[in-house]
Amino acid sequence: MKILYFAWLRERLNRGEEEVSPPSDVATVADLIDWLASRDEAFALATQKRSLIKAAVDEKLVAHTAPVAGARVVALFPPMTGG
Amino acid sequence: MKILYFAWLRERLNRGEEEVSPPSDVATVADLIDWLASRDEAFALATQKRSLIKAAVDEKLVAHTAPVAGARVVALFPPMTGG
Amino acid sequence: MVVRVSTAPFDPGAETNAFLAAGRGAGAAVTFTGVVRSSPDDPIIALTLECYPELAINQLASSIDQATSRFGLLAATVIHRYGRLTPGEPIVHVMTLAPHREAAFKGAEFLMDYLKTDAPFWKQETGPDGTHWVEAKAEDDAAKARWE
Amino acid sequence: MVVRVSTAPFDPGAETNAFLAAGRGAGAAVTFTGVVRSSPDDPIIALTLECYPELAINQLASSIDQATSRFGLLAATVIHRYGRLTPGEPIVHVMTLAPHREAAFKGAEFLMDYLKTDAPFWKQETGPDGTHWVEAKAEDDAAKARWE
Repeated sequence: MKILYFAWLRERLNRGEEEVSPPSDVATVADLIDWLASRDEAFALATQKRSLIKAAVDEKLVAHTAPVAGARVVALFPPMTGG
Repeated sequence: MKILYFAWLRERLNRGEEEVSPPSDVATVADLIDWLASRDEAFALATQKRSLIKAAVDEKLVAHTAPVAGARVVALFPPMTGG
Repeated sequence: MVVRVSTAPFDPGAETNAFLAAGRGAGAAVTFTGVVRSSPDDPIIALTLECYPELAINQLASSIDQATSRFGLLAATVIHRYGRLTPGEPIVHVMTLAPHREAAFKGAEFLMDYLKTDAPFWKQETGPDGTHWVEAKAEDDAAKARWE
Repeated sequence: MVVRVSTAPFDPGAETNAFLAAGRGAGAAVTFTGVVRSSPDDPIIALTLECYPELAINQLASSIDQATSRFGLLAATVIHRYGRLTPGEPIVHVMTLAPHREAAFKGAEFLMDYLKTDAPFWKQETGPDGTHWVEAKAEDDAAKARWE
Protein backbone atom coordinates (compact mmCIF):
# COMPACT_ATOMS: atom_id res chain seq x y z
CA MET A 1 0.00 0.00 0.00
CA LYS A 2 1.32 3.40 -0.97
CA ILE A 3 0.85 6.31 1.46
CA LEU A 4 1.00 9.91 0.18
CA TYR A 5 1.53 12.96 2.38
CA PHE A 6 0.81 16.58 1.50
CA ALA A 7 1.46 20.12 2.76
CA TRP A 8 2.70 20.50 6.37
CA LEU A 9 2.20 16.79 7.05
CA ARG A 10 4.63 16.02 4.21
CA GLU A 11 7.07 18.61 5.57
CA ARG A 12 6.90 17.36 9.15
CA LEU A 13 7.46 13.76 8.05
CA ASN A 14 10.18 14.74 5.60
CA ARG A 15 8.71 12.52 2.91
CA GLY A 16 5.98 12.74 0.28
CA GLU A 17 5.26 9.03 0.09
CA GLU A 18 6.15 5.61 1.41
CA GLU A 19 5.25 1.97 0.86
CA VAL A 20 3.78 0.17 3.87
CA SER A 21 2.33 -3.28 4.57
CA PRO A 22 -0.11 -2.88 7.44
CA PRO A 23 -1.21 -6.01 9.31
CA SER A 24 -4.60 -7.45 8.47
CA ASP A 25 -6.33 -5.96 11.56
CA VAL A 26 -5.84 -2.45 10.09
CA ALA A 27 -9.37 -2.16 8.67
CA THR A 28 -10.10 1.58 8.45
CA VAL A 29 -8.32 4.88 7.82
CA ALA A 30 -8.42 5.49 11.59
CA ASP A 31 -6.74 2.11 12.19
CA LEU A 32 -4.11 2.92 9.59
CA ILE A 33 -3.33 6.28 11.24
CA ASP A 34 -3.04 4.51 14.64
CA TRP A 35 -0.76 1.86 13.17
CA LEU A 36 1.47 4.42 11.41
CA ALA A 37 1.67 6.42 14.66
CA SER A 38 2.66 3.32 16.63
CA ARG A 39 5.75 2.81 14.49
CA ASP A 40 6.90 6.43 13.99
CA GLU A 41 7.10 9.12 16.66
CA ALA A 42 7.23 12.00 14.16
CA PHE A 43 4.02 10.70 12.58
CA ALA A 44 2.39 10.29 16.01
CA LEU A 45 3.22 13.91 16.90
CA ALA A 46 2.15 15.38 13.57
CA THR A 47 -1.20 13.56 13.59
CA GLN A 48 -2.00 14.02 17.28
CA LYS A 49 -5.01 16.21 16.48
CA ARG A 50 -6.92 13.75 14.29
CA SER A 51 -9.47 16.34 13.15
CA LEU A 52 -6.62 18.07 11.26
CA ILE A 53 -5.93 14.94 9.20
CA LYS A 54 -8.01 14.31 6.08
CA ALA A 55 -7.77 11.17 3.98
CA ALA A 56 -8.33 9.89 0.46
CA VAL A 57 -8.40 6.22 -0.53
CA ASP A 58 -7.65 5.46 -4.16
CA GLU A 59 -8.20 9.10 -5.15
CA LYS A 60 -11.54 9.46 -3.38
CA LEU A 61 -11.99 11.70 -0.31
CA VAL A 62 -13.18 9.55 2.62
CA ALA A 63 -13.97 9.70 6.35
CA HIS A 64 -11.67 8.09 8.93
CA THR A 65 -14.22 5.29 9.23
CA ALA A 66 -13.71 4.25 5.59
CA PRO A 67 -12.13 0.81 4.90
CA VAL A 68 -8.59 0.56 3.59
CA ALA A 69 -8.60 -3.16 2.76
CA GLY A 70 -7.33 -3.66 -0.78
CA ALA A 71 -6.48 0.03 -1.20
CA ARG A 72 -3.71 0.85 -3.63
CA VAL A 73 -3.05 4.43 -2.47
CA VAL A 74 -4.01 6.17 0.77
CA ALA A 75 -3.34 9.91 0.99
CA LEU A 76 -3.18 11.80 4.30
CA PHE A 77 -3.17 15.59 4.43
CA PRO A 78 -4.27 18.70 6.38
CA PRO A 79 -7.57 20.55 5.74
CA MET A 80 -7.58 21.99 2.25
CA THR A 81 -7.03 25.69 1.56
CA GLY A 82 -7.43 26.10 -2.18
CA GLY A 83 -9.47 28.53 -4.22
CA MET B 1 -41.46 71.19 -20.89
CA LYS B 2 -40.20 68.35 -23.06
CA ILE B 3 -41.92 64.96 -22.79
CA LEU B 4 -40.08 61.81 -23.92
CA TYR B 5 -41.77 58.49 -24.70
CA PHE B 6 -40.11 55.07 -24.92
CA ALA B 7 -40.83 51.51 -26.07
CA TRP B 8 -44.50 50.57 -26.72
CA LEU B 9 -45.70 53.91 -25.35
CA ARG B 10 -43.62 55.68 -28.00
CA GLU B 11 -44.99 53.31 -30.67
CA ARG B 12 -48.62 53.72 -29.63
CA LEU B 13 -48.32 57.51 -29.60
CA ASN B 14 -46.35 57.55 -32.84
CA ARG B 15 -43.86 60.03 -31.42
CA GLY B 16 -40.72 59.90 -29.29
CA GLU B 17 -41.06 63.40 -27.84
CA GLU B 18 -43.12 66.55 -27.75
CA GLU B 19 -43.06 70.03 -26.21
CA VAL B 20 -45.95 70.85 -23.90
CA SER B 21 -46.94 73.76 -21.64
CA PRO B 22 -49.12 72.33 -18.90
CA PRO B 23 -51.22 74.75 -16.85
CA SER B 24 -49.96 75.75 -13.42
CA ASP B 25 -52.29 73.34 -11.55
CA VAL B 26 -50.36 70.37 -13.01
CA ALA B 27 -48.21 69.77 -9.93
CA THR B 28 -47.17 66.11 -10.06
CA VAL B 29 -46.36 63.38 -12.58
CA ALA B 30 -49.85 61.97 -11.95
CA ASP B 31 -51.39 65.38 -12.75
CA LEU B 32 -49.30 65.61 -15.90
CA ILE B 33 -50.46 62.16 -17.08
CA ASP B 34 -54.09 63.18 -16.40
CA TRP B 35 -53.65 66.43 -18.28
CA LEU B 36 -51.93 64.73 -21.28
CA ALA B 37 -54.76 62.13 -21.32
CA SER B 38 -57.41 64.86 -21.31
CA ARG B 39 -56.07 66.36 -24.55
CA ASP B 40 -55.19 63.16 -26.50
CA GLU B 41 -57.34 60.03 -26.80
CA ALA B 42 -54.43 57.82 -27.95
CA PHE B 43 -52.49 58.86 -24.86
CA ALA B 44 -55.51 58.24 -22.62
CA LEU B 45 -55.90 54.71 -24.03
CA ALA B 46 -52.20 53.83 -23.86
CA THR B 47 -51.85 55.00 -20.25
CA GLN B 48 -55.15 53.61 -18.95
CA LYS B 49 -53.35 51.18 -16.65
CA ARG B 50 -51.30 53.67 -14.68
CA SER B 51 -49.18 50.99 -12.95
CA LEU B 52 -47.66 50.24 -16.38
CA ILE B 53 -46.38 53.80 -16.75
CA LYS B 54 -43.06 54.73 -15.16
CA ALA B 55 -41.65 58.24 -15.08
CA ALA B 56 -38.40 60.14 -14.89
CA VAL B 57 -38.07 63.86 -14.21
CA ASP B 58 -34.87 65.52 -15.40
CA GLU B 59 -33.16 62.14 -15.82
CA LYS B 60 -34.09 60.83 -12.37
CA LEU B 61 -36.54 57.96 -11.88
CA VAL B 62 -39.49 59.17 -9.77
CA ALA B 63 -42.87 58.07 -8.42
CA HIS B 64 -46.14 59.47 -9.83
CA THR B 65 -46.39 61.66 -6.73
CA ALA B 66 -43.18 63.54 -7.65
CA PRO B 67 -43.47 67.24 -8.53
CA VAL B 68 -43.01 68.40 -12.13
CA ALA B 69 -42.86 72.16 -11.45
CA GLY B 70 -39.81 73.62 -13.19
CA ALA B 71 -38.95 70.30 -14.86
CA ARG B 72 -37.05 70.52 -18.13
CA VAL B 73 -37.66 66.93 -19.32
CA VAL B 74 -40.25 64.40 -18.20
CA ALA B 75 -39.94 60.86 -19.59
CA LEU B 76 -42.82 58.37 -19.59
CA PHE B 77 -42.28 54.69 -20.36
CA PRO B 78 -43.36 51.10 -19.63
CA PRO B 79 -41.71 48.89 -16.96
CA MET B 80 -38.09 48.25 -17.87
CA THR B 81 -36.89 44.95 -19.32
CA GLY B 82 -33.14 45.27 -19.68
CA GLY B 83 -30.31 43.01 -18.59
CA MET C 1 -16.62 52.70 -10.96
CA VAL C 2 -17.44 52.52 -14.64
CA VAL C 3 -20.78 52.62 -16.47
CA ARG C 4 -20.94 52.16 -20.23
CA VAL C 5 -24.14 52.26 -22.25
CA SER C 6 -23.61 51.96 -25.97
CA THR C 7 -24.80 50.42 -29.22
CA ALA C 8 -21.24 49.20 -29.90
CA PRO C 9 -20.44 45.50 -29.35
CA PHE C 10 -18.05 44.71 -26.50
CA ASP C 11 -15.67 41.83 -25.80
CA PRO C 12 -16.52 40.23 -22.40
CA GLY C 13 -13.14 38.52 -22.04
CA ALA C 14 -11.16 41.65 -22.83
CA GLU C 15 -13.34 43.63 -20.39
CA THR C 16 -12.76 41.01 -17.69
CA ASN C 17 -9.00 41.09 -18.19
CA ALA C 18 -8.84 44.89 -18.12
CA PHE C 19 -10.94 44.88 -14.93
CA LEU C 20 -8.70 42.28 -13.26
CA ALA C 21 -5.54 44.14 -14.29
CA ALA C 22 -6.83 47.38 -12.76
CA GLY C 23 -7.63 45.55 -9.51
CA ARG C 24 -4.18 44.10 -8.92
CA GLY C 25 -3.93 42.98 -5.32
CA ALA C 26 -7.61 42.26 -4.68
CA GLY C 27 -8.77 38.70 -4.15
CA ALA C 28 -12.14 37.99 -5.74
CA ALA C 29 -13.76 39.04 -9.00
CA VAL C 30 -17.20 38.02 -10.22
CA THR C 31 -18.56 38.72 -13.66
CA PHE C 32 -22.05 38.24 -15.00
CA THR C 33 -22.59 38.16 -18.76
CA GLY C 34 -26.05 38.13 -20.26
CA VAL C 35 -26.25 36.99 -23.86
CA VAL C 36 -29.11 36.96 -26.35
CA ARG C 37 -30.90 33.67 -25.80
CA SER C 38 -32.28 31.45 -28.51
CA SER C 39 -33.48 27.87 -28.34
CA PRO C 40 -35.24 25.45 -30.71
CA ASP C 41 -38.41 25.81 -28.55
CA ASP C 42 -38.27 29.58 -28.59
CA PRO C 43 -36.21 30.68 -31.59
CA ILE C 44 -35.19 34.31 -31.70
CA ILE C 45 -33.94 36.05 -34.79
CA ALA C 46 -32.98 39.31 -33.12
CA LEU C 47 -33.36 41.23 -29.89
CA THR C 48 -33.67 45.00 -30.22
CA LEU C 49 -33.08 47.06 -27.10
CA GLU C 50 -34.33 50.58 -26.72
CA CYS C 51 -32.58 52.77 -24.17
CA TYR C 52 -32.84 56.14 -22.45
CA PRO C 53 -29.08 56.63 -22.07
CA GLU C 54 -29.00 59.66 -19.74
CA LEU C 55 -31.30 57.98 -17.22
CA ALA C 56 -29.55 54.61 -17.68
CA ILE C 57 -26.21 56.10 -16.73
CA ASN C 58 -27.71 57.80 -13.64
CA GLN C 59 -29.50 54.65 -12.53
CA LEU C 60 -26.55 52.33 -13.08
CA ALA C 61 -24.12 54.70 -11.35
CA SER C 62 -26.47 54.96 -8.38
CA SER C 63 -26.82 51.16 -8.13
CA ILE C 64 -23.02 50.81 -8.22
CA ASP C 65 -22.74 53.38 -5.40
CA GLN C 66 -25.24 51.41 -3.34
CA ALA C 67 -23.56 48.06 -4.03
CA THR C 68 -20.12 49.49 -3.27
CA SER C 69 -21.03 50.82 0.16
CA ARG C 70 -23.28 47.90 1.03
CA PHE C 71 -20.84 45.09 0.19
CA GLY C 72 -17.49 46.88 0.43
CA LEU C 73 -16.66 46.46 -3.25
CA LEU C 74 -13.25 47.66 -4.42
CA ALA C 75 -14.45 48.19 -7.99
CA ALA C 76 -17.52 47.60 -10.12
CA THR C 77 -18.30 48.04 -13.80
CA VAL C 78 -21.55 47.76 -15.73
CA ILE C 79 -21.58 47.60 -19.52
CA HIS C 80 -24.96 47.48 -21.30
CA ARG C 81 -25.58 47.38 -25.01
CA TYR C 82 -28.64 48.52 -26.87
CA GLY C 83 -29.76 48.51 -30.50
CA ARG C 84 -30.19 45.34 -32.56
CA LEU C 85 -28.46 42.16 -31.30
CA THR C 86 -28.49 38.59 -32.54
CA PRO C 87 -28.42 35.30 -30.55
CA GLY C 88 -25.17 34.68 -28.72
CA GLU C 89 -24.23 38.36 -28.59
CA PRO C 90 -23.50 39.77 -25.13
CA ILE C 91 -26.07 42.31 -23.89
CA VAL C 92 -24.82 43.08 -20.42
CA HIS C 93 -21.58 42.54 -18.49
CA VAL C 94 -21.38 43.28 -14.78
CA MET C 95 -18.05 42.97 -12.92
CA THR C 96 -17.34 43.29 -9.21
CA LEU C 97 -14.10 43.14 -7.26
CA ALA C 98 -13.85 42.59 -3.51
CA PRO C 99 -11.36 41.28 -0.96
CA HIS C 100 -13.46 38.09 -0.54
CA ARG C 101 -15.78 36.07 -2.71
CA GLU C 102 -19.03 36.56 -0.82
CA ALA C 103 -19.01 40.33 -1.32
CA ALA C 104 -18.09 40.01 -4.98
CA PHE C 105 -20.95 37.53 -5.60
CA LYS C 106 -23.52 39.55 -3.63
CA GLY C 107 -22.46 42.79 -5.34
CA ALA C 108 -22.88 41.31 -8.82
CA GLU C 109 -26.28 39.80 -7.98
CA PHE C 110 -27.46 43.08 -6.47
CA LEU C 111 -26.38 45.03 -9.55
CA MET C 112 -28.14 42.60 -11.89
CA ASP C 113 -31.35 42.61 -9.83
CA TYR C 114 -31.46 46.43 -9.79
CA LEU C 115 -30.54 46.70 -13.43
CA LYS C 116 -33.39 44.38 -14.49
CA THR C 117 -36.09 46.52 -12.88
CA ASP C 118 -34.56 50.00 -12.61
CA ALA C 119 -32.42 50.63 -15.68
CA PRO C 120 -34.29 52.11 -18.66
CA PHE C 121 -33.88 49.45 -21.33
CA TRP C 122 -36.74 47.83 -23.20
CA LYS C 123 -36.42 44.59 -25.14
CA GLN C 124 -38.19 43.77 -28.36
CA GLU C 125 -37.94 40.17 -29.61
CA THR C 126 -38.07 39.27 -33.26
CA GLY C 127 -38.93 35.63 -33.90
CA PRO C 128 -40.33 33.65 -36.84
CA ASP C 129 -43.84 34.99 -35.98
CA GLY C 130 -42.94 38.65 -35.82
CA THR C 131 -41.81 41.22 -33.30
CA HIS C 132 -43.14 41.90 -29.81
CA TRP C 133 -42.15 43.84 -26.70
CA VAL C 134 -40.88 41.66 -23.87
CA GLU C 135 -43.06 42.01 -20.74
CA ALA C 136 -41.57 42.85 -17.37
CA LYS C 137 -41.41 39.82 -15.08
CA ALA C 138 -42.84 39.66 -11.57
CA GLU C 139 -39.87 37.46 -10.59
CA ASP C 140 -37.52 40.36 -11.39
CA ASP C 141 -39.43 42.59 -8.97
CA ALA C 142 -39.21 39.82 -6.37
CA ALA C 143 -35.46 39.43 -6.97
CA LYS C 144 -34.96 43.15 -6.38
CA ALA C 145 -37.24 43.19 -3.32
CA ARG C 146 -34.99 40.77 -1.42
CA TRP C 147 -32.36 43.53 -1.05
CA GLU C 148 -34.80 45.94 0.62
CA MET D 1 -18.04 20.00 -18.12
CA VAL D 2 -14.35 20.83 -17.94
CA VAL D 3 -11.87 20.54 -15.08
CA ARG D 4 -8.31 21.77 -15.48
CA VAL D 5 -5.67 21.54 -12.78
CA SER D 6 -2.25 22.74 -13.87
CA THR D 7 0.86 24.70 -12.97
CA ALA D 8 0.54 26.64 -16.25
CA PRO D 9 -0.82 30.21 -16.11
CA PHE D 10 -4.21 30.78 -17.74
CA ASP D 11 -5.91 33.81 -19.28
CA PRO D 12 -9.25 34.48 -17.52
CA GLY D 13 -10.64 36.63 -20.34
CA ALA D 14 -9.74 34.12 -23.06
CA GLU D 15 -11.29 31.33 -20.96
CA THR D 16 -14.47 33.37 -20.48
CA ASN D 17 -14.78 34.07 -24.19
CA ALA D 18 -14.20 30.42 -25.15
CA PHE D 19 -16.81 29.38 -22.57
CA LEU D 20 -19.35 31.90 -23.88
CA ALA D 21 -18.70 30.90 -27.50
CA ALA D 22 -19.33 27.23 -26.70
CA GLY D 23 -22.60 28.15 -24.96
CA ARG D 24 -24.15 30.04 -27.86
CA GLY D 25 -27.87 30.38 -27.22
CA ALA D 26 -27.83 30.29 -23.43
CA GLY D 27 -28.73 33.39 -21.46
CA ALA D 28 -26.62 33.81 -18.35
CA ALA D 29 -22.95 33.22 -17.59
CA VAL D 30 -21.22 33.85 -14.27
CA THR D 31 -17.49 33.68 -13.71
CA PHE D 32 -15.55 33.82 -10.49
CA THR D 33 -11.85 34.61 -10.61
CA GLY D 34 -9.65 34.36 -7.53
CA VAL D 35 -6.34 36.19 -7.73
CA VAL D 36 -3.34 36.24 -5.41
CA ARG D 37 -4.06 38.97 -2.89
CA SER D 38 -1.54 41.43 -1.55
CA SER D 39 -2.08 44.63 0.39
CA PRO D 40 0.15 47.14 2.19
CA ASP D 41 -1.18 45.79 5.54
CA ASP D 42 -0.51 42.21 4.60
CA PRO D 43 2.12 42.16 1.87
CA ILE D 44 2.64 38.86 0.08
CA ILE D 45 5.66 38.06 -2.05
CA ALA D 46 4.41 34.75 -3.37
CA LEU D 47 1.73 32.14 -2.88
CA THR D 48 2.77 28.55 -3.45
CA LEU D 49 0.01 26.01 -3.92
CA GLU D 50 0.53 22.30 -3.41
CA CYS D 51 -1.92 19.97 -5.12
CA TYR D 52 -2.93 16.30 -5.30
CA PRO D 53 -4.01 16.43 -8.96
CA GLU D 54 -5.74 13.04 -9.29
CA LEU D 55 -7.96 13.72 -6.28
CA ALA D 56 -8.49 17.36 -7.30
CA ILE D 57 -9.85 16.30 -10.67
CA ASN D 58 -12.19 13.75 -9.07
CA GLN D 59 -13.44 16.21 -6.46
CA LEU D 60 -13.94 19.08 -8.88
CA ALA D 61 -15.71 16.86 -11.42
CA SER D 62 -18.02 15.56 -8.72
CA SER D 63 -18.86 19.10 -7.51
CA ILE D 64 -19.64 20.13 -11.10
CA ASP D 65 -21.96 17.10 -11.43
CA GLN D 66 -23.76 18.11 -8.25
CA ALA D 67 -24.03 21.77 -9.26
CA THR D 68 -25.25 20.83 -12.73
CA SER D 69 -28.12 18.66 -11.54
CA ARG D 70 -28.98 20.87 -8.59
CA PHE D 71 -29.19 24.19 -10.48
CA GLY D 72 -29.82 23.00 -14.05
CA LEU D 73 -26.54 24.35 -15.40
CA LEU D 74 -25.93 24.04 -19.13
CA ALA D 75 -22.16 24.10 -18.71
CA ALA D 76 -19.56 24.58 -16.01
CA THR D 77 -15.78 24.81 -16.00
CA VAL D 78 -13.28 24.92 -13.15
CA ILE D 79 -9.65 25.89 -13.74
CA HIS D 80 -7.24 25.79 -10.79
CA ARG D 81 -3.55 26.56 -10.82
CA TYR D 82 -0.92 25.33 -8.46
CA GLY D 83 2.81 25.93 -8.02
CA ARG D 84 4.33 29.33 -7.27
CA LEU D 85 2.20 32.40 -8.01
CA THR D 86 2.77 36.11 -7.44
CA PRO D 87 0.27 38.86 -6.44
CA GLY D 88 -2.31 39.65 -9.11
CA GLU D 89 -1.99 36.24 -10.80
CA PRO D 90 -5.23 34.28 -11.19
CA ILE D 91 -5.43 31.11 -9.07
CA VAL D 92 -8.90 29.85 -9.82
CA HIS D 93 -11.53 30.51 -12.47
CA VAL D 94 -15.03 29.04 -12.19
CA MET D 95 -17.57 29.53 -14.98
CA THR D 96 -21.23 28.57 -15.09
CA LEU D 97 -23.82 28.85 -17.83
CA ALA D 98 -27.57 28.61 -17.31
CA PRO D 99 -30.79 29.76 -18.96
CA HIS D 100 -31.30 32.36 -16.19
CA ARG D 101 -29.08 34.37 -13.90
CA GLU D 102 -30.12 32.92 -10.56
CA ALA D 103 -28.98 29.41 -11.48
CA ALA D 104 -25.70 30.67 -12.92
CA PHE D 105 -24.94 32.67 -9.75
CA LYS D 106 -25.92 29.86 -7.39
CA GLY D 107 -23.93 27.30 -9.39
CA ALA D 108 -20.76 29.39 -9.28
CA GLU D 109 -21.10 30.07 -5.54
CA PHE D 110 -21.73 26.39 -4.86
CA LEU D 111 -18.66 25.36 -6.86
CA MET D 112 -16.46 27.89 -5.04
CA ASP D 113 -17.74 26.87 -1.60
CA TYR D 114 -17.10 23.19 -2.31
CA LEU D 115 -13.75 23.86 -3.89
CA LYS D 116 -12.53 25.81 -0.85
CA THR D 117 -13.11 22.93 1.57
CA ASP D 118 -13.08 19.80 -0.59
CA ALA D 119 -10.48 20.22 -3.33
CA PRO D 120 -6.95 19.11 -2.38
CA PHE D 121 -4.95 22.32 -2.66
CA TRP D 122 -2.83 23.77 0.12
CA LYS D 123 -1.59 27.36 0.18
CA GLN D 124 1.73 28.52 1.50
CA GLU D 125 2.25 32.28 1.81
CA THR D 126 5.63 33.92 1.49
CA GLY D 127 5.80 37.41 3.00
CA PRO D 128 8.56 39.67 4.27
CA ASP D 129 8.72 37.59 7.50
CA GLY D 130 9.02 34.20 5.89
CA THR D 131 6.81 31.38 4.66
CA HIS D 132 3.87 29.76 6.41
CA TRP D 133 1.01 27.40 5.57
CA VAL D 134 -2.38 29.11 5.32
CA GLU D 135 -4.85 27.73 7.87
CA ALA D 136 -8.26 26.45 6.85
CA LYS D 137 -11.03 28.91 7.74
CA ALA D 138 -14.14 28.08 9.78
CA GLU D 139 -16.10 30.48 7.56
CA ASP D 140 -15.31 28.29 4.54
CA ASP D 141 -16.84 25.28 6.31
CA ALA D 142 -19.87 27.43 7.15
CA ALA D 143 -20.17 28.59 3.53
CA LYS D 144 -20.20 24.99 2.34
CA ALA D 145 -22.64 23.89 5.06
CA ARG D 146 -25.38 26.20 3.76
CA TRP D 147 -25.81 23.93 0.70
CA GLU D 148 -26.48 20.85 2.82
